Amino acid sequence: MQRYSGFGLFKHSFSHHENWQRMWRNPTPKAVYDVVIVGAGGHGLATAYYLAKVHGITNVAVIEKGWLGGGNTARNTTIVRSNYLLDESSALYEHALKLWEDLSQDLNYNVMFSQRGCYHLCHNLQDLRDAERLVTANILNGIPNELLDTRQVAEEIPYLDCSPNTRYPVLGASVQRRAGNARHDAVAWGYARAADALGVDLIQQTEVTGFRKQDGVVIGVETNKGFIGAKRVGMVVAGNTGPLAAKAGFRLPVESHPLQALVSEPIKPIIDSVIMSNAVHGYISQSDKGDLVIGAGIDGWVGYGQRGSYPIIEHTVEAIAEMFPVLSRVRMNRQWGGIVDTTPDACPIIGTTPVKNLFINCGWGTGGFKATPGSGHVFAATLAKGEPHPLAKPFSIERFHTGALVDEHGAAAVAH
Amino acid sequence: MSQINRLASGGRIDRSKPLSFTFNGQSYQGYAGDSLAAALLANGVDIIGRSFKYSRPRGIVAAGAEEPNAILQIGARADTQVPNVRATQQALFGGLVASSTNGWPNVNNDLMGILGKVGGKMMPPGFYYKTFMYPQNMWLTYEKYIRKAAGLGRAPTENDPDLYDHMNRHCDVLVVGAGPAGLASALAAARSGARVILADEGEEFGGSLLDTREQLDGMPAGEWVAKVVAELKTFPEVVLLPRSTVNGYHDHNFLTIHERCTDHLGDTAPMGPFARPARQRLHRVRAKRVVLAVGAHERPLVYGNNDVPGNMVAGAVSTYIRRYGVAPGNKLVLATNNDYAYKTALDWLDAGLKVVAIADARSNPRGSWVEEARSRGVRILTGSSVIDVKGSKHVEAARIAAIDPHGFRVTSPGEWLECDLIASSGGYSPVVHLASHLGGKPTWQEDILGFVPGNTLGVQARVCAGAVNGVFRLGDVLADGFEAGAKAASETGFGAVSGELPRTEKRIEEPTLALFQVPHDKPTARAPKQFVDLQNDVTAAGIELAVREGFESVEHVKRYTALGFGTDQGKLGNINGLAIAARCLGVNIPQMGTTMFRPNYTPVSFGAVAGRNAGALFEPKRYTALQAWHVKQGAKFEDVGQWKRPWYFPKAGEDLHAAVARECKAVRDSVGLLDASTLGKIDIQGPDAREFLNRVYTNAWTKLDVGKARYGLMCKEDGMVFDDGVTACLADNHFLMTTTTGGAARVLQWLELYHQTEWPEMKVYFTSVTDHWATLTLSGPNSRKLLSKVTDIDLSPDGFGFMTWQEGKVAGVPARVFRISFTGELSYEVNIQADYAMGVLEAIAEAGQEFNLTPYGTETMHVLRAEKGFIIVGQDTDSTVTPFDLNMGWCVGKTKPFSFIGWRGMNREDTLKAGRKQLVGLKPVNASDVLPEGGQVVFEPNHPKPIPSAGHVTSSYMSSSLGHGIALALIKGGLERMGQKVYAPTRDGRLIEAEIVSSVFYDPKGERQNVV
Amino acid sequence: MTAANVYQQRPDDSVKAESPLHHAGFNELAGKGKSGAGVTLREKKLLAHLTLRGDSRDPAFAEGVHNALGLELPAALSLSTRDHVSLQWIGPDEFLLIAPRGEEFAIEQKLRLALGEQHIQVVNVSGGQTILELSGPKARDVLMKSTSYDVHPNTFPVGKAVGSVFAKTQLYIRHTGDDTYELLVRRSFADYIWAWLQDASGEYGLAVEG
Amino acid sequence: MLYIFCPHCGESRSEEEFAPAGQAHIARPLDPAACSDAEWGEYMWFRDNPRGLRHELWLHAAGCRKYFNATRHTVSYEIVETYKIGEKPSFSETVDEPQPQAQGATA
Repeated sequence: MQRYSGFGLFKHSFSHHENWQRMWRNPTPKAVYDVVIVGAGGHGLATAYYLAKVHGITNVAVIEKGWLGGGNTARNTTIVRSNYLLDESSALYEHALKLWEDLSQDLNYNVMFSQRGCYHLCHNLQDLRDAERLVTANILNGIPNELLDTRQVAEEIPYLDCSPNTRYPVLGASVQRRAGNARHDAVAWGYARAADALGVDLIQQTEVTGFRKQDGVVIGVETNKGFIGAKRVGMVVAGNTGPLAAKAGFRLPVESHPLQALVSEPIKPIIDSVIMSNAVHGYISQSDKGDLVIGAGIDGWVGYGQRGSYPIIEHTVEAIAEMFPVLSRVRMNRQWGGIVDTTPDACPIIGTTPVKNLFINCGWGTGGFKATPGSGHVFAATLAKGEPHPLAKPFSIERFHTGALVDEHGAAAVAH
Repeated sequence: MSQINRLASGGRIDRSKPLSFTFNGQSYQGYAGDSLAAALLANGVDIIGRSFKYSRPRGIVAAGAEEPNAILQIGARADTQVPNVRATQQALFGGLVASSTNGWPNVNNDLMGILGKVGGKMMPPGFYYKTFMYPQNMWLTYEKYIRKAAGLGRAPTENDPDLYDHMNRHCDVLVVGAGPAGLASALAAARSGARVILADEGEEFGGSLLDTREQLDGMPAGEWVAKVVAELKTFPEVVLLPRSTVNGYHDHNFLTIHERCTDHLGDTAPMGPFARPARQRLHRVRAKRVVLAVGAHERPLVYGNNDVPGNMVAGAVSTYIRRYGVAPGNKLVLATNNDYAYKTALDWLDAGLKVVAIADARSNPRGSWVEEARSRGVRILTGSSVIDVKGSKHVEAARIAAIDPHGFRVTSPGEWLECDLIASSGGYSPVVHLASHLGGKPTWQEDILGFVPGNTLGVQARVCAGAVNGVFRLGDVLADGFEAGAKAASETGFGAVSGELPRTEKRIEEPTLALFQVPHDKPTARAPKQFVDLQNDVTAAGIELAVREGFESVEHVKRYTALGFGTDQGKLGNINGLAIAARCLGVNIPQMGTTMFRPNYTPVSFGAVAGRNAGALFEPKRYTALQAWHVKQGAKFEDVGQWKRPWYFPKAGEDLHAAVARECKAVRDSVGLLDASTLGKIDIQGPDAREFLNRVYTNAWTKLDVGKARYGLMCKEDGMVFDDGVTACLADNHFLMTTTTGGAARVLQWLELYHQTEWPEMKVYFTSVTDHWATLTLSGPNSRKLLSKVTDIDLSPDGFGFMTWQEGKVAGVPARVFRISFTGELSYEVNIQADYAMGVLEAIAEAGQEFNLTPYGTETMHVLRAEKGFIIVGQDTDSTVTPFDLNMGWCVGKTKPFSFIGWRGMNREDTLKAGRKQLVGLKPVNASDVLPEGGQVVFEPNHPKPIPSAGHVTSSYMSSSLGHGIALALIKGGLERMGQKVYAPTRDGRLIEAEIVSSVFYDPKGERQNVV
Repeated sequence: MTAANVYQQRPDDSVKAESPLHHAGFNELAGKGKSGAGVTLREKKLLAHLTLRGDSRDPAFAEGVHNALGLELPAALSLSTRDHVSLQWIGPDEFLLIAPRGEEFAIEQKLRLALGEQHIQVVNVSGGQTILELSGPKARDVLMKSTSYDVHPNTFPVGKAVGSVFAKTQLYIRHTGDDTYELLVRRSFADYIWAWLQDASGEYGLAVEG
Repeated sequence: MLYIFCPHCGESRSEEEFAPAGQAHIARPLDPAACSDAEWGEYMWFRDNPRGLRHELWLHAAGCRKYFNATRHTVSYEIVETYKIGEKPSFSETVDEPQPQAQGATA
């Protein structure tokens, strides 16, 4: 792998950048792999990378019907945080956050992970109780989190309207200072490049059309370009989980909904951190390019169109203008939608499926991007060992039968 | 300063109305009718900004929405700043203040530019992925400088003084674009009698007809425009929206139109006859049919140093000459691959200026305009193109050489021609944005070398007309437009229309040659920079590099290079970029495909999207009938959902704690008054009402007699508590259900859901009466004495027992009075038709003076009920708590014949297992301690991290009645742990020790409500 | 008669009553402001409002209603009116009856008598809602700012009544005359709607009638 | 924004007036006690999630307050029919899947 560095850039500038190598190959698929991963989004690519790096399993293919990182990896609002309420979920996201902190160096690819802090605003007394619950839960789990009062919030977030005259005055906020943003595309490309360098085959423009089974055990995948054998198959296809699971012959407690987002035109720095409000219903950060990146809500119906309903955009923009009235004259440039696979408890499903040797990693809802390294790491272990990684265990499908949900959704409406 | 580039005559400007404005602190003058860009060009302003990455000087290149460079800061005051205004789309007004968004110390002498020149070599696409990684902790520092350098304009720093508005519109036919196709469309549709909306982004209708040299019926095209607009104004069902950009095409033919109502008049909206009107308005349109007559954007050619100020798109040059009377130079070089661009050379000649040469990439062009130029003596270099430009701050010369477009090479050394303006035209890209917002993929049309709108995925009823369809000849455009308008109207049920279209001139037009990036004698990576996306500094070499590094899909190229990510969303550059990537990959353009098109077509103010839903109107505030009285009593309010509820009633000098202590004492010692009107109330009638209650509540309702009331819990199918309340039996088939304040609407919806979908055979109806009844709660040992002063109801303990209700008059008003208690004290809830509640309240307050009747708010209510261990759903529960977890198994009818909602769910493996979190009381060991509400508690405070949580505190208060803190908490296996200790490690580092106790702290036997 | 609790909830007219917009002080505002306002607003307050539920597909129900009120059961999205009484279709089994102040008790008794043993519901909701009458040449424009329902007279002729979204809440709009509309507003939202209408009609001028 | 024909009101209204309520035709088991935990879990939470036609339950929240069903395509978002509770849909098979929205949408 051609090593990246500032010096390298300097050197290449003398040859007019004509000698940069490909970041990944375009391999011809082999007949059989130890592991086939379906879906080359961030999670799938991270899984492949950790399979090769941590478990030494390099006879791996990642099969992608479109282009690398072209699903939700390319469409999210790039927030990374681990301040989840419940022990099981915060452990998983904190595992991811720790990997994030070294990711650029690990991959030799700058994923621009910036720990600029993430605030959850509180607008009513129940918000304050929920924040206290969250913050103290995180502290017990060794995840620093703080609770600020209105005055502190006003000091730390300059243009936030903290006056008592707003419709829902800001009463405080929790802040995870280690949270922040990363550059979404770079995550997929960095993992892809690193996985490729370790021998993983990244097979783009190849669609999995079915699963070949023998005696109830999966032995490979059918694709539009022919059969590819596999000892184990991992399915990581956010936004297409239901249809693909149907092809494998099972149903999931998953619905796929549009999740919308929007950006402003690029402006000079004005928002320095990630600011989220559940009560007012909006969240915002500013990218390095200067765009205000704003997350909207989930549409209530199933939709694969990568677009949702306009009122959701309106409500979100209203919320942002309510929180930051100075942004009223700033202009919205572009809106889009991703497809999120939602589960009843807003937590993912990681582990075995009714089909032997077919493993699944899905249902991340709005939390997928921030989990990318952790998700890949535990799913790689799961695929390597044939049984769930300890951090993944609580997230089995069976919990929807026994009732042992990890109910982030119900316990506190803190999502995204 | 004089307008050096203003022509002596011509243009649609009003020379009698000069307007002053400033740009970068310098004063200039333009005319009414100018765009800001036209006025800047008229004044010879070359450099309007610096480029984003390399800090190169940039000038105006286009005249419309596709302009990538002239992105300016507008606004005279801190509160009226607008960042990133496209100067080509901003009408000039007197007093306009504009400035560049980049450049330090200023755009003409930019120090960053030097850095850009040196550092630029080290900034190929994606350079940031390859560096700034080491040392790891430096990234935030690097990033600080990257962020400072990035971004264009500045947000205002003070709140917007303007208003914004929404207008919902419906129509049979929405015509988007009022150029030739749109006007003809609108005319056809309007004549049929249809409801028509015609919207155009321009200051006036006409589009390309406002500056074309082509004539209609032998007259200037503008005269036909005026005639059509005049006719359209005669139809009452036609809505004309100039300055209105259709920005988003959403599902089921819903479109948004952004109207800039007053942006042409000044920074802020001028006062109207009654009030200040909206600065901008967002029209939310549902159209039965949409006619997209949105035209095409001319592409520039991509050649070396094509970003030096003085390089423009050919059509824009014509626009400035003919519409604004501005010629941005004297000596023109034109580079083209098509016939239409020759019009610019002819316009230039008509303005009395010199055309140095036309470089036509085609080998033997013979079209009518070509011949006209030839006949007027213009030098035409065929088989040639501009390959390089000289000049640092302005074009000084163009190098024209012979090229072989198919072999992608230069075939002659060429020559440098002195000039001060280079106009280029690489063909026309239909504006497929709106047509593609819903995912329909544009299809490549080889004959016009452009993408046209693709299929509509079945749902969207739209027609395309004119240039967007790849129809470019004016006569064909008009016919296409008229036909589209007639078709759209007839599809919505209107009759056929006819009409004569104006006569256009006959001429020979020859096809465009496929040329996008012009070859240079050096390989692209070593040639002078050939810009594809000017706003994002994306060059042809950058695209080559992306492909070389493995970014082969169009989305990858876009994302790696930032092609098309600017505020112009790549209107000029995308097709050129695509063509370059296709060339590098050895595929054709349709194989590459396009990136996705998303709203907005052009940016929209957040204010306009929010409309009037801002400030005080951001969300409804709901009030009870007694609001005025609460305000008079000095209440502080708490937001509970949309309700404003009195939180506490402080007296002078009191804080929350003092006020609550006083209010609690008043209730415990004498009598307090609570406005409980916000509780949800549902009137339920029907012979199956009782059975329905059996199914939706966890407890049994079969035996509740008329006149009695009962508390009930509701669960979802998973067995988790989701609401509670008291329901009274008013008559055999008649019940009044109460719900939590926040749950009122969802409980009613949930009842309807089960009734309508699962049990439609049950004879029962539900109607909300939340707003009809006002509820005044009198609570405390003196409540009976007080109430008896104002009622004729027999309040004796025997005549009016606990959990029963009575009818009678209170303060002369018919009332239903319920004897139920949420405080543990003797309590009466007086329900009155809300219209009469204020009078009743005043009478009670008057009568209550002798008992020190004290109004109390939600905080005191919470303390009093917590002392009694009464839960608040949503505070002491989340959606993971069963009735058994709450130690409320007494409220579950375990033997009810029908498997009520929740029963199966609360009997699953996980809901039955030991060690679930259960609701208990916590009593701090130190009487003065109050546990933080919401905080986690642990069994083993000294356990190394992670410390296992024992549960969390759901409610916590200082109980003045008991003299110590009290709390309710959900503790793992709590009910089995009575007497054990838990510890709350607080955020400020203290450790509060508490004992697990019964959740009923006060009057555990419940005797106080039976006080005589 | 169904086993329901029916009683006179309204005191006589001598008792102080405050309609949902009492605090807005329409009487004091009336006649103030610039002339030539495009929109006129008044509260038709303290009327009798009754929700009537029953199966509209059952002829006996329609007959009973007719017997009691002398009104035909309105078809979907329409309004039957006779003298000062109107009956509005809310849903296939739900109707809203509005009558002069104080008549609700007698009407409920009449309805229950006429509908006999049928499964119905009659609920007095008089205290929970009010009618705001919006009129004038710009009234329709104000509606267009507020609701996504198509209020053009072709689709919303006089005599039609629809439930829809309005600003950030929901209400019923009744088209009662050429330039005249009634908004059926829930009490707790009345202040919000009042604030909204002042804002939305600002540019046209708003006159208030007491 | 969807435009939905309410079968009770008899006209199309903007989506803002409606609330989606999940997959249609999920009947509550008549004898919950006879369901295993797994079966009860499936009743509560496991749903069809197709790319194609789906039967959905909607509430006309701001209008007639009635629930009804809709058959809607989850990719094109086209609503091919709405019908009252208790009625059967006329469309059920998955119609031809429209082409992918994105240039090579993700796997």
